[in-house]
Amino acid sequence: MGQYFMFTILSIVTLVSAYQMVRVRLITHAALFMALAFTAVAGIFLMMQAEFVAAIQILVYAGAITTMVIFAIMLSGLADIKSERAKKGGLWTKSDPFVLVVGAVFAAFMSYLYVAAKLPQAKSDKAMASVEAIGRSLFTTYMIPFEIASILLLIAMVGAIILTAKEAEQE
Amino acid sequence: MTLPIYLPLGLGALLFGLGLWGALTRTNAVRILMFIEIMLNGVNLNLITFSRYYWQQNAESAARAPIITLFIMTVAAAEASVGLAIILNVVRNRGSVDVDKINLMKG
Amino acid sequence: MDMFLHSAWVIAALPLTIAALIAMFSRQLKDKAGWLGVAGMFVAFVWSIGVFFAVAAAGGGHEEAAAAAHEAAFFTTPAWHLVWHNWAPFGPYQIDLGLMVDHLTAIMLVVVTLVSFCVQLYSIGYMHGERRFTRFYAAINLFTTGMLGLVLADNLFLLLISWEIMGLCSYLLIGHWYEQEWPKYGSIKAFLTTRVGDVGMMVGIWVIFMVTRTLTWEGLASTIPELVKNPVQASALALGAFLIFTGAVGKSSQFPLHVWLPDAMAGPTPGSALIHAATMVAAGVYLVGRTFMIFGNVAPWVLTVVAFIGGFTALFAASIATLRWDIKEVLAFSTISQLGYMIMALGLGGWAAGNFHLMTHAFFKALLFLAAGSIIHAHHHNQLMHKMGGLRKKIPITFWTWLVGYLALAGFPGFSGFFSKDELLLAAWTWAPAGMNPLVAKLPFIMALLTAFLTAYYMTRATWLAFFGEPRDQHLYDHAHESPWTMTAPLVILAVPALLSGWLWAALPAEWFHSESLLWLEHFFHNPGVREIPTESAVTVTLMATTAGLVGIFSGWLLYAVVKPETRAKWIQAGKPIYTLVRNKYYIDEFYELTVIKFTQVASVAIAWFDGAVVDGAVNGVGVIGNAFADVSGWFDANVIDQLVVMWADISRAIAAQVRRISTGYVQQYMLTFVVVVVASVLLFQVIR
Amino acid sequence: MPPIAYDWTKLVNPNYTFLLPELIVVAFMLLIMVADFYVKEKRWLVGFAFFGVLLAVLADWFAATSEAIKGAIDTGAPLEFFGNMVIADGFTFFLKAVLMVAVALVILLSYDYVEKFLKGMYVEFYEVLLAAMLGMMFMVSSRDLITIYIGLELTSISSYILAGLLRKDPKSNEAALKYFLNGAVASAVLLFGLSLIYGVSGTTYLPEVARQLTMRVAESKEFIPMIVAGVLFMAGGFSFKIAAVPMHLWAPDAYEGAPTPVTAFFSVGPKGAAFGAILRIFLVGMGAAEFSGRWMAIWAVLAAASMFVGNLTALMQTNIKRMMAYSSIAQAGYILVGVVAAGKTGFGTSAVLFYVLAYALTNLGIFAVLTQMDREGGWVSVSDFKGLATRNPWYAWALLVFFISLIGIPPTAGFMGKFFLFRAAVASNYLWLALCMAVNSVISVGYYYGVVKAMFLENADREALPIRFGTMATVVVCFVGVILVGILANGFVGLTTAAALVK
Amino acid sequence: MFSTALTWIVFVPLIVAVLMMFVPKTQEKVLFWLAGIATLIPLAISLPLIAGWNTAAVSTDATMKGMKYAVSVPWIQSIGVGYSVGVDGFGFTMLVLSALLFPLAVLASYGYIKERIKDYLILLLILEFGTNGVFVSLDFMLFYVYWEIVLLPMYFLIGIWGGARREYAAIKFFLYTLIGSVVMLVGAIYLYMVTGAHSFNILELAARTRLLPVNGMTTFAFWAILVGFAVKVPMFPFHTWLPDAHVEAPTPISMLLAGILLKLGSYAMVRISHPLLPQVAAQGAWVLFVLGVVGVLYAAGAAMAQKDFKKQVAYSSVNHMGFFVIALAAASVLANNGQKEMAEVALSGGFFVTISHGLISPLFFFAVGMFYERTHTRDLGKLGGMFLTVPVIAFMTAFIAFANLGLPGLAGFIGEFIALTGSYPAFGLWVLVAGAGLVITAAWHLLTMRNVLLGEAKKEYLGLHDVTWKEKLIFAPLAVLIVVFGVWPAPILNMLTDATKILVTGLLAVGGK
Repeated sequence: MGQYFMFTILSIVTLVSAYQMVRVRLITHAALFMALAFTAVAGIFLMMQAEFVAAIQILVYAGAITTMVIFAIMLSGLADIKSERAKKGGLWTKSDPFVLVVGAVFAAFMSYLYVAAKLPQAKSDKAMASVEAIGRSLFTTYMIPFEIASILLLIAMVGAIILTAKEAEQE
Repeated sequence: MTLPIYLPLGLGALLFGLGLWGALTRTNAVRILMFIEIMLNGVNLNLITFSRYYWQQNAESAARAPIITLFIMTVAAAEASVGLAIILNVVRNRGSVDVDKINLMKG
Repeated sequence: MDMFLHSAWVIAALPLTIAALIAMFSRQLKDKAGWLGVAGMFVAFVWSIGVFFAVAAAGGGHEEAAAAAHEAAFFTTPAWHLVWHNWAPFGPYQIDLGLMVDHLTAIMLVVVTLVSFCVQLYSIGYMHGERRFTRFYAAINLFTTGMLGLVLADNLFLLLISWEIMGLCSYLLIGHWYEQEWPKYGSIKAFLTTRVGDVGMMVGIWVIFMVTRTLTWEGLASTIPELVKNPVQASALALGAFLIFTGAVGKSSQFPLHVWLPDAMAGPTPGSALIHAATMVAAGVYLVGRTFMIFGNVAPWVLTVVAFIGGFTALFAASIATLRWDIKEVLAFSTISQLGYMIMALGLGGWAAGNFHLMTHAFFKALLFLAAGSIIHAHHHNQLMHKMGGLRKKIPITFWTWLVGYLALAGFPGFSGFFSKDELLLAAWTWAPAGMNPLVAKLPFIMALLTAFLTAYYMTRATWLAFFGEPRDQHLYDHAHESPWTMTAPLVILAVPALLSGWLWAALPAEWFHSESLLWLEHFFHNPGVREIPTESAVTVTLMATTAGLVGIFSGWLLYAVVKPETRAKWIQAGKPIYTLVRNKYYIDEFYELTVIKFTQVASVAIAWFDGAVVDGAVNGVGVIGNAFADVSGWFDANVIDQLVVMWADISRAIAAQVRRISTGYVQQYMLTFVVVVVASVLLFQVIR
Repeated sequence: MPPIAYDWTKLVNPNYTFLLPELIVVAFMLLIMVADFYVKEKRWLVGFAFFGVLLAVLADWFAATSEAIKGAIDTGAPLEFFGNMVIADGFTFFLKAVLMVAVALVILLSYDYVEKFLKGMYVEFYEVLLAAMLGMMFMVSSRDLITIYIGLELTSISSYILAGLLRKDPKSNEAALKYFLNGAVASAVLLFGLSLIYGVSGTTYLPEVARQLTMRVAESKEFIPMIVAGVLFMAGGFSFKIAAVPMHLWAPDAYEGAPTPVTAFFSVGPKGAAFGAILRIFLVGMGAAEFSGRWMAIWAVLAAASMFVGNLTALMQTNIKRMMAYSSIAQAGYILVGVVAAGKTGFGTSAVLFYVLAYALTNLGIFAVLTQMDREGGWVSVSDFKGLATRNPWYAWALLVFFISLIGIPPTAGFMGKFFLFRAAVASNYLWLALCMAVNSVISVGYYYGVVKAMFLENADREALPIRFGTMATVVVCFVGVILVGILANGFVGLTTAAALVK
Repeated sequence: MFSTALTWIVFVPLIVAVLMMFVPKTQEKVLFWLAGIATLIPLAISLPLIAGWNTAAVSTDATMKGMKYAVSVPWIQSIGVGYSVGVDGFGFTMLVLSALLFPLAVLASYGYIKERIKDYLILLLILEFGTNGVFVSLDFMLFYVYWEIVLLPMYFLIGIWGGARREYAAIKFFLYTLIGSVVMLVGAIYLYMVTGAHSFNILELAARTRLLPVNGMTTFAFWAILVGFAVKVPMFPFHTWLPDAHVEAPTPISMLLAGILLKLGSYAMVRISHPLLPQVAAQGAWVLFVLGVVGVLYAAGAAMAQKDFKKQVAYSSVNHMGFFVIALAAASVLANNGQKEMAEVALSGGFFVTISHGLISPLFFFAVGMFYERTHTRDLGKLGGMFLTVPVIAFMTAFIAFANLGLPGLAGFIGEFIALTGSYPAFGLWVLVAGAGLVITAAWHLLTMRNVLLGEAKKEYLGLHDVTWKEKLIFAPLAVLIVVFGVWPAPILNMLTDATKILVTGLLAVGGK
């Protein structure tokens, strides 16, 4: 029962945050709601005994990405970027609650698939992989993707600099 | 776990769907970016759920889903940084992040 | 004499060479071209005489050989035969081309070369000063080559080639004065009308070839008697024979393809004399006679058709001739009529009679044409008889020679036409095919007899109007003058055979005088297998014919010499409908104009339109469909279809304009499309599994 | 917990001969970065990059022919290295070589452009380009979804950056943004599919995936809908990468806005790599008959749609760059025919490989000229081609050959490529697809015709293009390549046939 | 000794074309000389081949059975494509015709083409490369390559040097033929795959495909291939590109288009579509026959209604090629109902039609061109009285018109006569309908001659210069051949007999019986 309770709470937090992301006018608020959603998902990860993933989730998503987004918004100093005015007459104008409906429909559909597949109940209730096992795999089997990921990050960095640096040079 | 697998999977799908809808309806590029991250979270949730319920035969297989998730997060971060850089560039040149106004090319 | 026989090819080669020489050196030769042609043709004529005597010496009909091998085959072994073996392969069949001389050919050679010689001599005077003098001579010589090739040919293929070469020359000669409208029109009409027959003939040849796998006379004669035993083959052969006959119908100007000959008179008169009177038009008769191994062996209905078409044409054309005013036109219809005679004779099995008349007709009709030319020449190119009159004093030589031709044609006893016509009528009188109503079987005879009467009548009319009575156009009369000797000499030359050639086969005199030599030509013409004509009723027939001729002459004289023109006009008024009908040549030309020609014109215009609008459009169809929605009324608009570089573009652009609308430039719509399609296809695959 | 002793080498099974090309590329990336600080003439960096790629091509060849690897390929059991993350089979080597050559050509043709329009961005441009290439190389050389995914993302992110390199140009910004947003959504969709596949199979290693999926389906047919959904989501993600209809909408905008050499790269590089990945995933992971019939149908529909939409829309374009974008959408449709056929016959795979090679040579040749014509940065119209036959006859004739290669007229590489596609389609009973291709070849004449007409049938109203080494060299190489591959196809057919044994 | 001769005939023009690329374009004389030599060399090479034809060894190799001067070397072995070249009667006569017409076309271009001479000549040579290649190829892929090579030069030759609507005509030509050929490729590949022969060699392929059952797929393949050829022939209703192309093309190109390009289609039918699938061909023969007959009548009618001299002549091409189509249909019927000999007759006749048309139609177009060059009009309503203004040209025109309408004694007649001789047994009196086409053809020829040649000389055309030496030089060889083959067609027919025999007995007859 505890699991149900926990899951329900976390789910509600996640969904409400996501819904608020749609709704709120200020982007910064949306970013904060995003962090909240991420954190709630991290909670679910914890429930799944994926502590490592949960930790990374908090670090990378709730921490790094959210911070980055907010920084970017602040840095640009443009009013427009910070808030989003509701448009008149657009197809999507009054669609805020719709987001839940669409999400629900999609989820229902996927669930239908899962249920149709008659996914077997859990075969094992073993502990999830330890950080050590993850680390070991990461540096043996997954060495190549790991290295590529490093280059990916390098390029992301380079790219971000290239795309934004010009201004600095000139100023 | 006694929780039926359908619940976390459903939540994953719900997150994905929400993110998708948000990404498709919000016109602020930054917000779209954020919704994409939500979608990725849905995926991650799926992965971890499946792993948790089924794929724990040994350390190797148990580590698989977390590692995939790890990579996805890495990529997401990289994507976010590049994406934000692009958005900032657009803002600089056009003074707007409204994707509906970014419409020089069509047809 | 054998020397001539064994080099008989020279006869055909000579005019060909001359034609080529004239064509190549026309600028140098100028007027001398005529003399070159005359000289060449004289040599050819002499050569033909040599050949003729050689064949005659070898024994006319070659009875022995015929009796031995091909008794029922309508074929006589040629006296001379030159073959180009394996001339060309038709697929696996080696086609031999050859020249040969047998009795029929020998006679035709003499006739053709003589007439051609006379015509060429005559033309020196007649065509003097003409600016395309050399062209005329080249064409005449080429034509002579064609005609000689035709009679020398030993197979259907070479015959067809010669046949068409003659057609070409006929076209060229009719259109000699191509600056004027009538020659232009006449030449095309002639070529096309005969072409219609030729196509039938070609199909006939294909049928014959399909059945027999050979085209030579010898081959046909040896295979056909066997093949007709098979009913399928026999009916095919009958069809082939009929189709070949359509060629003859076209060339010999038989009903219903007779319309071209009157218009062929647009050409120079000597050309008409040679081509449209003496030789080419007779080629149809020759063709039927030559391929009698087909006609004679197949079902009798073919020959019956031949006979009736011939007989009908004879009567029909003669009736038209009675009301023509142009002297050449009278002669033209007379020619049609006489050719009908010959065709009828052949159809009735009077093979020898038909060919006999062919010969005599060649002489006297050429004579008449040349004489008419002389009249016209004398009369400043006036051809209309109601402006002539009393000319006998002005142009005596022409008058006397004309008179010979006239009497021969009218069948006046003793003249050549009298004898040949008698044979012909005899053949008609004795025709009684099994299973046919005797009255019907007498129809050809009746038609022939009526024709004999009409012939005599219209010739008398023409003669009277031209030579007797008072001059109707004094001015022309005053300036009339006798032609130069180059023109009168040929008249005299031709008058001799026109007068005498009948005596080569003078059946009644032969009986009276018990002279076998007066039946010489009959023996010479012997062709194994043809119907033996019983001679018992010869006297009766002769009497009837002679009476008919004399009555005709008399009534002609009566109407034009005695009766006043005013009275004639009244009578015409009384028989107005018939008069109008005949006067307008039974409206056959108009009928064709309205049906065949109009149809072709309309059809070709329709096709051209169809090609531009529909076929082009249909092949580019998608485009049309695309535009059809937009503008149904402009569907066939040439602009729509022509805008087709366009082709795909027109179409495709219409579609593409819609397709490109998806690319709105709105990034979220891109994403939306993407997602919708993915999700939709996921859904779809759940449904269809 | 005590540390567990393990033999790293045994677990990882490294092979540096195989990895040599990648290592060289990485080395040169770093070298360029460092050299930037020391080299005054920045143009030398282009030389470095070019040289590096060439060296990598050589290394690729060296690796492919090295004894152990080749021996294994010949026995039909190619070796895998680095924890089964990469595989040393013919497919890998061939596609890697093709992609590297393509990038080498892009470097060559970009030379002038970078100098003119991307002042001082040598390092950035070539660095990112090499990174994208690296990603592509891993995309095609792996049998693990993770490596493929990371490679894909490396390529994608590099591409976003490349698209936006003209920082001052709003169109370039817009291109980058559109590309990025679409790409991010697409990769999310792809990942969702991946998660489903993982859920059913518990692994990302494709042979294992195949085994597990077959087992699952054997257990219960009920799994099929889920698997199909996963497959479709993945297919959707990849069809974004190859710009197949209907996931193509970003492409024209991105192609138009991006710097021209980058467009050249887009039209060839990521696309080719994505095809490699598609083939690998679908053949190895889902090659079993129960699945192949399904995904063949999916790709067939996409192929036909891409051809028609691409070609028809291209008819309406006035900007040649945009037109070439639609053209490349259509070309992707053609290649997809090979992918469809690959589900049933090896002809399909070899046809795809051959066509990618032919297409790369052809398209880069065209873009070499386009790059030089691009005077304002981003807009090349038909009128720019007016009278090219009299101004620059060699370019004009070369372009003509490239166009007929794209249409598929002999004796060009494009024709042979199409021929193999036809063969594959017929062999897999997709005759209607072959006919669609035939019809589309003809439709495509419509828009190439406009250019050809301008070049040959209209009079010049401007001056000749100056002859530049980079452009000229690319055109010559592509021209010779197109003709040679067309005429001496035998050798290349041998290569593609050998490489078509996808394991 | 002759083994490489065919290859040289094909490649010499290409080699010279490449050389010419390096000659500066101002050197017009040099360029013309080079082009002239390049086109004369194939002719020169073909002369000893003609002389040695009867004694030349016949190949017995399976890939080139029955062919002479044949060579086969592997090319793309992996898909069973070889460089197989060789000729039988069909190919060789066409090859010689092509070798003969190209020098004449170059000559006709001299002084006529005034701009971009270098491009023009290079394209012309590439065109010869392609056409000659088609006629010697024994491998489908090789054939296809050459087939498509022909397409582009022709497009440019019309599109750059053509008349007012040249672009339209050129792209129309291009698209029609391209659609035809891509569909054809699909059909051929289907056959290749279904037989599993792993060979594109036409003879090897035919040995297998002819055993296939008649079903939807083989029927599709046959018509797919045939349509590709039918467009080129051009067979009704795929002919609409032809009048436009002809009208717009410059004279030398019209000559080549009519003389050679159309023959590619008829040759290909004889070489490829019918041998490959005789069983389908026999079944569909009536369709082909109907299209042929309709084409004959239809084109004759369409020609009659035209106002443009050149368009008339163009339609006459459709008309004449209709006879070939009829003959081919007849041959495939007859070969299967026990009348093989007649099938051979039909086929040899039909092919003779293509050869004679290849001699006649170029000259006709040339004649039209001569008038056009002088009067700058092709409008039949405006021309007239030419016999009085330019007598020699008028004579030449009349000659060629009579040859074209099928006057016996000239080459045009022989082919039609033999073809229909052979066709009659297959289709009976329906052939008469085609015969009606002969009359209409004759009619419009005569009417055209009346309009153009006869009548009073027109004032505006007085003082036109008559024929030039160049024109005589172009006219003479073809005219002589027209007469020679009209009188003595044996040289050509003998060359064709073996080939027709093989085709009929070995290929057209289903099951080889």
